[in-house]
Amino acid sequence: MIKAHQTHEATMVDALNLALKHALAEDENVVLLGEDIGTNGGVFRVTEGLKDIFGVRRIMDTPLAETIIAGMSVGMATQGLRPVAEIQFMGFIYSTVEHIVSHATRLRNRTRGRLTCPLVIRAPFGGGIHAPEHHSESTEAMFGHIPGLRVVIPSSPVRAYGLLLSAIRCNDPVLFLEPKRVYRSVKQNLVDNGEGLPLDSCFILREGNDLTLISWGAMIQETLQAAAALEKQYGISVEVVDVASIKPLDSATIIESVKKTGRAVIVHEAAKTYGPAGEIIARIQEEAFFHLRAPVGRVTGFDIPMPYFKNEAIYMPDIQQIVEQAQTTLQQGQ
Amino acid sequence: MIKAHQTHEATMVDALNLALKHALAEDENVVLLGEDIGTNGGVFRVTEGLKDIFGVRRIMDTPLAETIIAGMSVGMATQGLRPVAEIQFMGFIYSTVEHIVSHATRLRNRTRGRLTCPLVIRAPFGGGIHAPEHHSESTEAMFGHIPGLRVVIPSSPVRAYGLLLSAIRCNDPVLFLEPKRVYRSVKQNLVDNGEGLPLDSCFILREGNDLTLISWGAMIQETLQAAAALEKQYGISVEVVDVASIKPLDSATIIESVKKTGRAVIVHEAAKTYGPAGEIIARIQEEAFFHLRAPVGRVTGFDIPMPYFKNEAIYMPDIQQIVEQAQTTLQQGQ
Amino acid sequence: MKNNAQTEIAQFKILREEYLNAKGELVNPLPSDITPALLVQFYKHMVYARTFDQKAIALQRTGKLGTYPSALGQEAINTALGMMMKEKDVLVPYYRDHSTRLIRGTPARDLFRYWGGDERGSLFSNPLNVDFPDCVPIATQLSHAAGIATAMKIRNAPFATVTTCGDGATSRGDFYEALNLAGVWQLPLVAVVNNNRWAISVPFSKQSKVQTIAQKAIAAEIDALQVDGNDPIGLLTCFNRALKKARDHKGATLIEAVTYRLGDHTTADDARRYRKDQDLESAKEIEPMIRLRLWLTQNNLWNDDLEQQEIMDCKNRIQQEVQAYLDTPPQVADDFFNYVYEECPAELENQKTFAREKFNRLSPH
Amino acid sequence: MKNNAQTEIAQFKILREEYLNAKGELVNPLPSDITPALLVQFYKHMVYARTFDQKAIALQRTGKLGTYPSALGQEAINTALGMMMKEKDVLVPYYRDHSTRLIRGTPARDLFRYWGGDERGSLFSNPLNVDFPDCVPIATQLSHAAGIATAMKIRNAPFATVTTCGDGATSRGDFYEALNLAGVWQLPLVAVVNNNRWAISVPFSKQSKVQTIAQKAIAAEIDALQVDGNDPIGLLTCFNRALKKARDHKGATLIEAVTYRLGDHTTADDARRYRKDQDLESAKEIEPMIRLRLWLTQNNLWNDDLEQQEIMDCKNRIQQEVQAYLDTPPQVADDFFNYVYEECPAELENQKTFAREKFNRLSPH
Ligand SMILES: Cc1ncc(C[n+]2csc(CCOP(=O)(O)OP(=O)(O)O)c2C)c(N)n1
Ligand SMILES: Cc1ncc(C[n+]2csc(CCOP(=O)(O)OP(=O)(O)O)c2C)c(N)n1
Ligand SMILES: [Mg+2]
Ligand SMILES: [Mg+2]
Repeated sequence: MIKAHQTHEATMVDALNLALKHALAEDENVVLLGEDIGTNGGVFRVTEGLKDIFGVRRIMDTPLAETIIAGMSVGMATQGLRPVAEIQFMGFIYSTVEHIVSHATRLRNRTRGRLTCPLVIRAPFGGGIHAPEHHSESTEAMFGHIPGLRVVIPSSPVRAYGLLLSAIRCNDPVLFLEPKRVYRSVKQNLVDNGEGLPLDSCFILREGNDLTLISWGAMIQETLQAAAALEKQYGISVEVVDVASIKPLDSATIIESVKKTGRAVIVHEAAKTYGPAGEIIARIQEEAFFHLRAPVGRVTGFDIPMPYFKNEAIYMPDIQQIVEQAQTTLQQGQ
Repeated sequence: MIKAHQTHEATMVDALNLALKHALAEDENVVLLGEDIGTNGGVFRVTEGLKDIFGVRRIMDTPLAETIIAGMSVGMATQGLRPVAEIQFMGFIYSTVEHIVSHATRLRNRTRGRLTCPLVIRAPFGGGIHAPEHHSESTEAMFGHIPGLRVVIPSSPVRAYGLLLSAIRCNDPVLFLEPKRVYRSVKQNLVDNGEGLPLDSCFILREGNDLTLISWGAMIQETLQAAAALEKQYGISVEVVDVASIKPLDSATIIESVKKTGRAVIVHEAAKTYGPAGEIIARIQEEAFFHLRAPVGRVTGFDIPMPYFKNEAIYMPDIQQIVEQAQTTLQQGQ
Repeated sequence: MKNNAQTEIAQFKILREEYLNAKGELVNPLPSDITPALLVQFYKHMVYARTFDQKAIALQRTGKLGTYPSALGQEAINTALGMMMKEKDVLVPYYRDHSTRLIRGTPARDLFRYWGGDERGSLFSNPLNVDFPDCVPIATQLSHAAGIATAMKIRNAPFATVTTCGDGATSRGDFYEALNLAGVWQLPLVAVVNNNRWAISVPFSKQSKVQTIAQKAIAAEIDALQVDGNDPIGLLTCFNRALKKARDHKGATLIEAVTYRLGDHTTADDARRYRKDQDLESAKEIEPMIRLRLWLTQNNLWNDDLEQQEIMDCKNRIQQEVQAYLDTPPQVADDFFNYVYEECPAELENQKTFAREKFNRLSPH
Repeated sequence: MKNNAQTEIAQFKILREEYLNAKGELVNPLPSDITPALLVQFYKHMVYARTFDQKAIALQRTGKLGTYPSALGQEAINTALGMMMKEKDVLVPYYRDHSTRLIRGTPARDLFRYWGGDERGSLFSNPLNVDFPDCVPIATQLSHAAGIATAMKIRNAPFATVTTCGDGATSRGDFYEALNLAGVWQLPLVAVVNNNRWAISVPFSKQSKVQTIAQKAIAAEIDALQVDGNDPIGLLTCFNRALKKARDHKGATLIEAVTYRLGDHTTADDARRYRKDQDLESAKEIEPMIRLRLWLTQNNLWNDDLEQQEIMDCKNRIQQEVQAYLDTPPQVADDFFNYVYEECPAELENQKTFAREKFNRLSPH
């Protein structure tokens, strides 16, 4: 009997909730832990209702202590569980860095495969929701540098569902960053069919020939709109790549696109210096140098702490910045 | 009366010790804290003898707790002290990341200048001394991404002396990473004259016209030797830039050099992906794209945890790798 | 359960101090240094704090303020602290200490600015104030406070460092590392826990198995005490004693003040999702303002007229602060770049120039 | 110091358990489950552990091993733990637990490999063993252990998780966060502190003001006990009781075992820089092997012949292990890439290819 899968008009929050529910149902080793994720369903409601279905042994409200949330996840993961830990905001992830750098990502290598660490750390990230200080971080670059870690960032409900399922099933530690700015602002038709998406692929969201725009997470919204504007207003054919997996980085897809277009602009919300764009640029010029007709452009956050919310717009890269940088990049090396 | 300054045949450990002694003597607000830095003089003896001169109120053996070493340094710094904290090895710095990212680097901005945070965190870093796991980290890129932080790395005794003095006098938080592989292997004539070196400049260690080699820290040794070999064996004229201040990054000096040579190779011990080279490459191609005759090359560590010491040589970039990459870069785009 | 091979080598006890109970009755005699005038003053501070609180919530509801954490029901702790601290003591607060900060001279307009998303709220109108701004990453302030107390110790300064946190914060490593340091270095530190029983949706029974938060100080061998966090007299007395001890460099104190969070965690929270109505209702009966007013009234120190007058007065003062807040001129682009470092480095200077244009585009003046 | 307004609301005491004193005398009767045969076994394990230790130091001195932390004088703690743990209990050790690991079936060759800079030392020859490898970042293992204990709790598994750390480690946040979790979740955890009085050069009096490390458990409301860390009988008894309690899911225990680090911190350290000779000399008199041998000898369970024979036997066994260690074939380049992820991603595959060539160049076989 073929089970018909339910279709949902889903926000990213819905999609994540469905993915968690699916993963919890399909594998009893999946457990969730974090602050306020049980009775309260998470401050963004991503885990809403799960405690009622799966019980307090699998949906664990932890004490307010991120270090041990990460550390105990490492311990649990080595015993065959698949912990999915929520860090309430990425701004509170820093005290977990030691467990990520020194243990989660090294246990397999340290024991030559005897112990493994299949854990997922979920954290809402990025700005744009008018939250207090420390609630708007985008420091994925710091984590992209850690050998042994996967860093995954969905840009839409459908991708959130598939990528989270794959992250939970993956036997490597995964940092799963959720662009909270689009938690509820975008809806998509979602089939709850339990199908994962690959963790090692960029996704081409739009094809084009003149310029490649590369982005991920919430910035995909502005990037797509900038692409549409460039096409509409100036007749420029823009390809848009959603990086999705920051690490490992699928440079093949990016390189191929840039070889075709000869021009690229990278858009990210993270601060510029030593930000994620650097690596992507390094690879592009390493592998497609002689195809490049202009320097790869960057549209990024500034090298400043995120302004408090009244002025966060000054920080957030916007459509106009992307359009202008695209135009500059198109003019260079004519 | 002109005070004659003493000249020393100094290792980097000696130079750091002299700089600390000078800073402690010139400003009573300078205090040192860390594990084993007092009676024991630090596990590498950088603080040797200082407790006897300046007393336990200024040279503080702390409990074994890095988080509070960083956190209390933040507190002290806001009260007009100039704490210089030692983290025994960079591998144990991760639990301090929260205080660095969320507080040390933000207090000035958060209070619009009312509170400042003039602290230095010193940590020996890098591999090559046959130490146990976690004693060979090179994760400066993670810190280079943090707005408000300075990241400084000396490559020689003379530079260690001058840069540390400036770091202590600086009113910004500074992460001062000491390449322990060259702690004792290089000696230089050092004048203990209290003169600082600029924290916002790269240093040209060798001039040349065909190729720019860019590096910092201990890797400067291999880089200089590779430069000499390239010149001697192949008649290639190599310029060597010691980045010294990873952040803020003096790209002007780098760009100028690359505009002259048209070719560059970056050498660092840190893992490759999202490593420091990315940002340098991004800036080179942004500002000198049409001067570049070949892609900027990278000679770096692999994207793996540092192998245990028996095999650390497989990880550490060596002279031959630099020479080979230089040759490749010189051949490209001929 | 002790067997014969075991000998007792250390023992500890935790005390709780109480004066004014929920019915406004003194269960222990009024300490001589707590004058009636002081308690009238206390009450007035709480009226002001609650007026501020209500206004902040109202501003948030009308889109004029961001997420705001109400201190409803917890005003006594903050007020007592504000009243007992001296100017040169340093406060390292968390985000629910409005009353302490108001009493220490930070005007309400600054607090509104802060919660309105403007960094200048932490600049503080009083430039001599070296208090820390509110701390968002839970418990990290305890480490900063330990550092400030260390500075006082190094300089032999006769001041105290005061830090506060919630009950949830006592689960984090920073809390213990700071207490441990305060113990071994005998730091002039007073750490106050606002045990309002909830950390967002998590009741304290899920944070820790301890009977009291005060006993966590035993792990650091520092003095500790539990006090009724709704009892103004107990709070004034305990804080005063601990502050004096700190200023004399006679050691640190942990004070657990047990109260109840009558409001939502913040304006972004809905406590009805996780909290029983009846828990809330019974907590309302023990809140601090009712009991102090009862006592003051019974002692002819307060009456309905004074109450009306005080409320009116506070509303007026707060209204002026609101106006000053709303009249705050906007920041300029440079403000976001000029304080990242002491001097703006070259790479940031370029970005600043770019940001100026963007700022003009976004909000042309 | 209690004033009249204070009432006692909680009290705690710390006990210390002792049987065999430094003179080899029983100060309390031998518990019925500690048989003479068990104590002979205990002694033999310590001989083996010390033989291993001496050999490791010798190998380090001749350049055949890296930095190595001797457990000299602290063998009783590790041995008792190894003897009382069951196979399916999980050990989350720190770097000074050689004897525990040897008893649990990790052959000395693996330990030599690990300290010789070869990752395969933590692969463990016994593939069923899910014990953690040695933990270098101080105190982080306690959090891992809490997670493993949580897994046991979720599955209702009748096993205990055992973790160890030094006295210095009890200053770190991880230590407290883990104990707090163990308390509130009633985890099947036994945490053992090897209080050898030093953290490299820092004496415990500079780590904390506490009278006992055991009292730190009060902050988590879990059971705790201090035991003489050189008393084999006390250690066996306390560990056994705590392990049973954990396996029954009746709660966690913190055990402070007080001993003394007779050697340098590691072979890279020189304790004479910071430690008085006379402290060391008096500590030598209380170390565990002397006292157990005295008792065994007095009870005709041991004699010089057996001693010689055992030492010889251990030396031979260790020599074989050394040989196996020295004969370990080198790793290949792929080994450093194949375990970073479950499958080597494309970007790493390229680096692996490059590394193979480099490896051949560096060490052509
Ligand atoms: C490190 C960190 N983790 C999580 C949060 C999100 N958060 C904000 S307040 C809060 C609960 C704090 O509870 P408590 O310490 O009891 O203080 P209260 O708010 O009840 O006064 C949480 C989890 C944070 N601010 N910092
Ligand atoms: C987080 C961290 N900080 C610093 C170190 C360096 N270090 C190694 S051992 C040690 C002292 C540990 O003392 P203790 O916990 O008492 O254990 P012992 O070595 O005495 O058995 C230090 C500081 C480390 N390994 N990890
Ligand atoms: Mg609370
Ligand atoms: Mg020790």
